[in-house]
Amino acid sequence: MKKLINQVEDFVRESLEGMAAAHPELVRVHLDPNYVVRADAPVVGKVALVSGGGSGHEPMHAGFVGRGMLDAACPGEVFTSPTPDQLLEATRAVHGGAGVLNIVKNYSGDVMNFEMAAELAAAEGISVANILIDDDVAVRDSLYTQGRRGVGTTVLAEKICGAAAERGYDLDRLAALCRKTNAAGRSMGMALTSCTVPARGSPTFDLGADEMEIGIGIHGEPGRQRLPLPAADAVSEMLATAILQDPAYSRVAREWDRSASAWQDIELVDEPLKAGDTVLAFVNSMGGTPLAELYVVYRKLAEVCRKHRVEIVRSWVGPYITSLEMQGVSITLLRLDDELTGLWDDPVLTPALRWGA
Amino acid sequence: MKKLINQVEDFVRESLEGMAAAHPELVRVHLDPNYVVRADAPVVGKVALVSGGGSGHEPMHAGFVGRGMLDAACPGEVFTSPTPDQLLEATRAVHGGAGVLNIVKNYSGDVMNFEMAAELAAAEGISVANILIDDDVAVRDSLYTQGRRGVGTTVLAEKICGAAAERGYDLDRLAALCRKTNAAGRSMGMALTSCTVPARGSPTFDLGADEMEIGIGIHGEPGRQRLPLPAADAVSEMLATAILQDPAYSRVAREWDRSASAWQDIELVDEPLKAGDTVLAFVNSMGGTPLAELYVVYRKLAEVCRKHRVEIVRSWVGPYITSLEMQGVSITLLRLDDELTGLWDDPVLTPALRWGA
Amino acid sequence: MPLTLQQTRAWLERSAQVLSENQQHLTDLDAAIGDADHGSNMDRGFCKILAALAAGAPADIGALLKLAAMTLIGSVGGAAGPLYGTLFLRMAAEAADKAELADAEVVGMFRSGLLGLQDRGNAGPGAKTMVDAWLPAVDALQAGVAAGQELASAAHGMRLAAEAGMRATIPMQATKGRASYLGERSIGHQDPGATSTFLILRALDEVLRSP
Amino acid sequence: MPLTLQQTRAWLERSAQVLSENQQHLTDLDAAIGDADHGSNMDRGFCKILAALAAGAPADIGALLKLAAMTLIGSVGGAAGPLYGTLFLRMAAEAADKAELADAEVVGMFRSGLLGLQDRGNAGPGAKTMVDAWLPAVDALQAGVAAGQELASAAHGMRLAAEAGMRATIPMQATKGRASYLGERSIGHQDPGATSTFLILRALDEVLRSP
Ligand SMILES: Nc1ncnc2c1ncn2[C@@H]1O[C@H](COP(=O)(O)OP(=O)(O)O)[C@@H](O)[C@H]1O
Ligand SMILES: Nc1ncnc2c1ncn2[C@@H]1O[C@H](COP(=O)(O)OP(=O)(O)O)[C@@H](O)[C@H]1O
Ligand SMILES: [Mg+2]
Ligand SMILES: [Mg+2]
Ligand SMILES: [Mg+2]
Ligand SMILES: [Mg+2]
Repeated sequence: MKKLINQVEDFVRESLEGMAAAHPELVRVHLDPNYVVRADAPVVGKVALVSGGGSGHEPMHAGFVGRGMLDAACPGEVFTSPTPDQLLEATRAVHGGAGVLNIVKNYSGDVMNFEMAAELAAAEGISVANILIDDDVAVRDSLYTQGRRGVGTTVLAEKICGAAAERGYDLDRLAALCRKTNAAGRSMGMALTSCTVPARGSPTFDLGADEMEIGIGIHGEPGRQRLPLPAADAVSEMLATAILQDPAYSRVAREWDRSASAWQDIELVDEPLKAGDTVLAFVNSMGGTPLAELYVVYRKLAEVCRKHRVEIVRSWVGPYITSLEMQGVSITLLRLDDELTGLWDDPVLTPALRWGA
Repeated sequence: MKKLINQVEDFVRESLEGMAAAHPELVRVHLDPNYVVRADAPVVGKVALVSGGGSGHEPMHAGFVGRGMLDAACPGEVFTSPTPDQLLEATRAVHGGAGVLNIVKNYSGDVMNFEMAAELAAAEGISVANILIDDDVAVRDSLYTQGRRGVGTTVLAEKICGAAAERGYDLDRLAALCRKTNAAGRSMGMALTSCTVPARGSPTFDLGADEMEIGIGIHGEPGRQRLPLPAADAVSEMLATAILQDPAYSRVAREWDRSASAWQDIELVDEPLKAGDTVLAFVNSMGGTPLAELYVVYRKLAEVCRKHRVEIVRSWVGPYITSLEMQGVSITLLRLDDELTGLWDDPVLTPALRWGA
Repeated sequence: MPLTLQQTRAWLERSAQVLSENQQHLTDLDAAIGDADHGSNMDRGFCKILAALAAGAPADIGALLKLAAMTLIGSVGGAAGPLYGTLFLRMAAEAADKAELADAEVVGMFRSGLLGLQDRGNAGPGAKTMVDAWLPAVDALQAGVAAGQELASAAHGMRLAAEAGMRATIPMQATKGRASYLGERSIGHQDPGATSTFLILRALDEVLRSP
Repeated sequence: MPLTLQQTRAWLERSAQVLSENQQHLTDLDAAIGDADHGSNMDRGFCKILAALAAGAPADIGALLKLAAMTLIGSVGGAAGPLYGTLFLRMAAEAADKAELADAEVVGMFRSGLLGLQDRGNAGPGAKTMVDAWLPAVDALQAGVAAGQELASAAHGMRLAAEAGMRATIPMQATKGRASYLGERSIGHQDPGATSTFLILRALDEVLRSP
C-alpha cells in the first residue's frame, strides 16, 4: 500500500487536522467525535444542512462545508458511515433554531445511523428532516436490493439545497427541494482500478489489465459487471445511455414525520429524462483519473446528449465524489428548471467549491 | 495502459474538444494548431498573458484560461512543449494592443520554443516579454544543469499576473511582477508512482512497493533520488525543509530586450525564505493522489512552517499542476507581500479556478 | 444454571478477542461483496467495549449490555454499528437490573435482540445478512432450552446453528445491505456480518462451557 | 560527385523511415533520463515532412531543407523541435537556390547547421546532448573531404563518428537538457537526441552509398 499517510488509524483525524489548518476562515473541525462545521455556525434563523458518510470520498462531504452549501459534515472511518452520536453532536453545533435537513446517501449503514441520529435530535426538540439520495441507475430494482445508492446527485443536492437555505427556505420547503433534486438526478460510474482501504492494505478487488468494473458505487466495491475495457467513447456512451434511457424509478422511502414523531413510508417516483430536457452534466473522477481524461469522457457525453435532444446548460468536471485513489469516472445528469439552475448559480464558499464569493 | 482515452494520437485534441464543450462561456478552443483563449479575447487595452507547455499537467495551463488569469494557453503533445507557430497564433489571437507576457517554465524545450515565438511576434510588431519560472529547489545549481525547473510557482504567477493585467498593469510592470513572483516562490515534489505517457504505453519508470522518487519534475521523469518511502509526515517535512532552508539562488536568465530587439542575459537572485515571512502554502497532487492525503501533508507542512516562524496566510490544496495520473505531491511556498496577496485574492473566472466571480 | 453477570462480561471480552483475531478475515469477506471494512468496524467497536469495561464495569447484566450497545452505536458506524447496537440495546432492556438471568430469560433476551435487529435493518431470512445467522441461532437456543437442555448445551446448539446459518449465506443472492448491489455476483461468498455473528456466538459457547 | 537534390530528398525520406522504426527505442532511452517522448516527437516531425513532400517537392536543396526545418519547428515541439529545426534552417540558408552542392559546400552546410544548433541550445561538447554526436560527425566529414575522400566515404566517416559520439554520451553526466536534472543518475544512459542524430546520419550514409 502506497499512500501519503502516517499510522492507518490516524489517517482520518490527521486529514481533518490538515483541513482545519488550511481553511480556518471557512471551517472549524471538531475531533472525537469528528465533524466539520462552517466557521460561523450556527447561523441563527437558517435551516442547517448536515451530511456525512464514510471518509475516502473527499472533497465530499467536508470539503463542501461553508456558506451556500453544508453547515456540517460528519466523516466516518474510511467507507464507514458516521455514528448517531457523532451526527447528533454536529446537529447540535449547527442548529440555528430553524431545523436541520439531513442529506443521506441511501446505503443501509448511512440510513440507519442517520435515522438513529434523527430520532435523538427530535427527542431533543430539534426539527429534522432526513432526505435520501438514491440516484445510481446501475441498481435497477429496489425490490431485490437495498435500493439505488446515493452517488453524484448527493453533491449537487448539497449545493442546491445549501443555496436555498441561504435564501431563507424553511425546513419543509427545503426538504421538498431536496426530494425534487434527488428525483431529477441520475448517475452511473465505472472503475479502471480498485482502491486500497488503508486498514486492509491491499486493493479491494483485482482487475485485469484490460478489464473495467461497470456500475460501481463509491466505496471501492466491485460493480454490477466486469467487462473488457473499451475506448473512452464507448465507456462514456454506455454510462450516458444507461442514464438517458433509464425508465421511471419507483420505490418506497422512509422519512421522518415530524408531526407524528415517527417514520413514515412514502412512495416516490423519479420520472425519466426525455428529449427537450435541460440538464446539468457532471463528469466526476473517482479520485485517480486525471482531468484530461474526464474531458475526453465529457466530449462524448455532450454528443450523446445532443443525440437524445437533451440540452446541457451547466457542466461540472472534476474529482468531487471519490473512492480514495480509484481510477474511473462517473456521470451524473440532473434535470434543471429555473429554480434549480438559479440555486446552482448562487454563490458558494467552501474549501472545495467556490464561486461568486 | 489503462486510461479513459480513444486513439493515443487523438487524446490531446479530444480532451480539448471536451473542454470546449464543457465551458463555452469561459473559453474558446482552436485546433490545429491547438490553443485555448478566453471567450472574450482579445481584450483591448489589456496586456495579454500567454502560457503553454506539454499536455498532461491539467488543469495547467488551459484550465486557467479566463478572466483574471491567462488569455491563452498552448498545449503541446503530452509532456512536449508547444511549437513556435502555435504560440505565435495564440499570441495573435489574444493580443489586445498592450503587449503580451509569456510565462515560460524553465525547460530547454519550453524556453527554446517560446524564444522562437517571441522573436516571430516581435517581428510582427507585438511587444512581448518572456519571463521564466524556475522554482524547483530539487535542482541545486544552474551551472551543471539546465537550471531550476518551473513547477508549482508557475500557476501562482499565472493567477497573480492575470489579476494584475485586469487591474491595468502595463507590460513592463507586469513582467517585473512576474519576475518578483518567481523570485518569491520555491517548490519541491515527490512521486509514489510513475505515470504512463500514452504514446509509450508503459510507465516511465518503475518504483518498488516501498520506494519513492524525491525531487521530481512534472513530466514523469525520475527524480533526483530514490529513497525508501517514509510516513507522510517525513515526506512533508523533507519537502518543506528543502524549501525553507534553500539558500539564495543565483543564475543568469535570458530575457527579450524590446528596445534592442535582442536577447539579453540578466543575473537574477532569489532571496531565501526567512523567519517572519508570510507565505502562501500550496500543496499539490501530482494527479493520482487524493485530497485526503494532501491534507495529511498540509498538516505537517503547517507545523514545520510554524517551527521556522514562517506564517501561512493563504493556502491552496488540490491537483493543479500534475503529471498525468502520477501519485505524489509537491509543495510550493510563495513569499507574500501586500501586492501579491491582494492580487491572489482578486476575482478569477476560469474552468479550474474560480472565486469572486 | 443461570447466566451470570460475570459470564456475560467474559462473553464480551472473548468476543473482542476473536473479532480482533479475525479482523483481516472479516475484512477480506467484506472486500469480496462489500467495502472491505467489516473487520475493522467490529474490532474498533469491541476494543472500545474493553476500554469502557476497564474504566468501570456495570453492576448488572442490563447495564453491562447497555454499555456495550451504546459503545457499539457510538464507535462502529456503517451498517454493523446500528444493527449490533440495536440488538444489544434490546437485549439490555430485557436484562435491566438483573445480576443473573434464568435460562428462559436468556432466550427471551436474545429473541428480543433479534427482533430489534430486524426492526432496524428490515431484513428477513434469505437476504444474505447477519439475520441468516442470528435467526436460526436464536431458534436453536430456544428449542434447546425448551427441550430442557442445560444453558451451556443450548448455547452450543446456538453456536452450531449460527455456523450453519453463516455457511448457508454462501449460495444466497443478497437482497439487503451493500452486497445486494452485486446482484448475482454476490452468490458464492460468505456474508461478513453472518460471520461476525458466528464468531460472537462461538465466544458465548466457549465461555459457558469453560468451568 | 556533388550532393544532389534527389539524394537530399532520399536522405529525409530514409530518416523518416528509420526514426519511425526506432520510435520505441528513442522513447525508451528518453524514459530513462527524460520524459519518454523523444521517439514520438521525432516520428511526428518526420512523418509531417513526408506529408509535406508528398504535397509538392521544392526545386532546390535550400527550399527542400527549409521545408523540412519549418515542418520540424511547427510540429515537433519539445527541445528537439527548435534544435533540429534550427539546424536544418541554417543548412537551408547555406544551400539556398542550389540544385546540387559541391563537397566543400556540403561541409560548410553541416558546419553551419551545427553552429545553429549550438546557438539555439547553448550546449558545448560533453553536456550529454545531440551535440556530442553532431560535433565529431561534422569534424569527421570535414576531415574526410579535406583529405580528398569521395563525399560518400567522408559521409561514412561522419556516420562512424556520430555513432562513436552517441556511445560516448553513455558515461557522461548530463549538464544540459532534461537529463541534467538527474545529476549523477544520468550516467550510464545513452542520450536520446544523440541517438536520433546517429540514425539520421546513418541514413545519409546509406543514401550516398546506394547506387
Ligand atoms: N439491512 C440489513 N439487515 C441486516 N443486516 C445487514 C443489513 N445491511 C447490512 N447488514 C449486515 O452488515 C454487514 C456489513 O457490515 P459493515 O461492513 O460493517 O457495514 P457497511 O456495509 O456499511 O460497510 C453485512 O455483511 C450484513 O450482514
Ligand atoms: N540545450 C540543448 N542543447 C542540445 N541538445 C539538447 C539540449 N536540450 C536537450 N537536448 C537534446 O534533446 C533531446 C531530448 O529531446 P526531446 O525528448 O524531444 O525533448 P524534451 O526534452 O523537451 O522532451 C536530448 O536527448 C538532447 O539530446
Ligand atoms: Mg462500510
Ligand atoms: Mg518532452
Ligand atoms: Mg462494509
Ligand atoms: Mg523528451
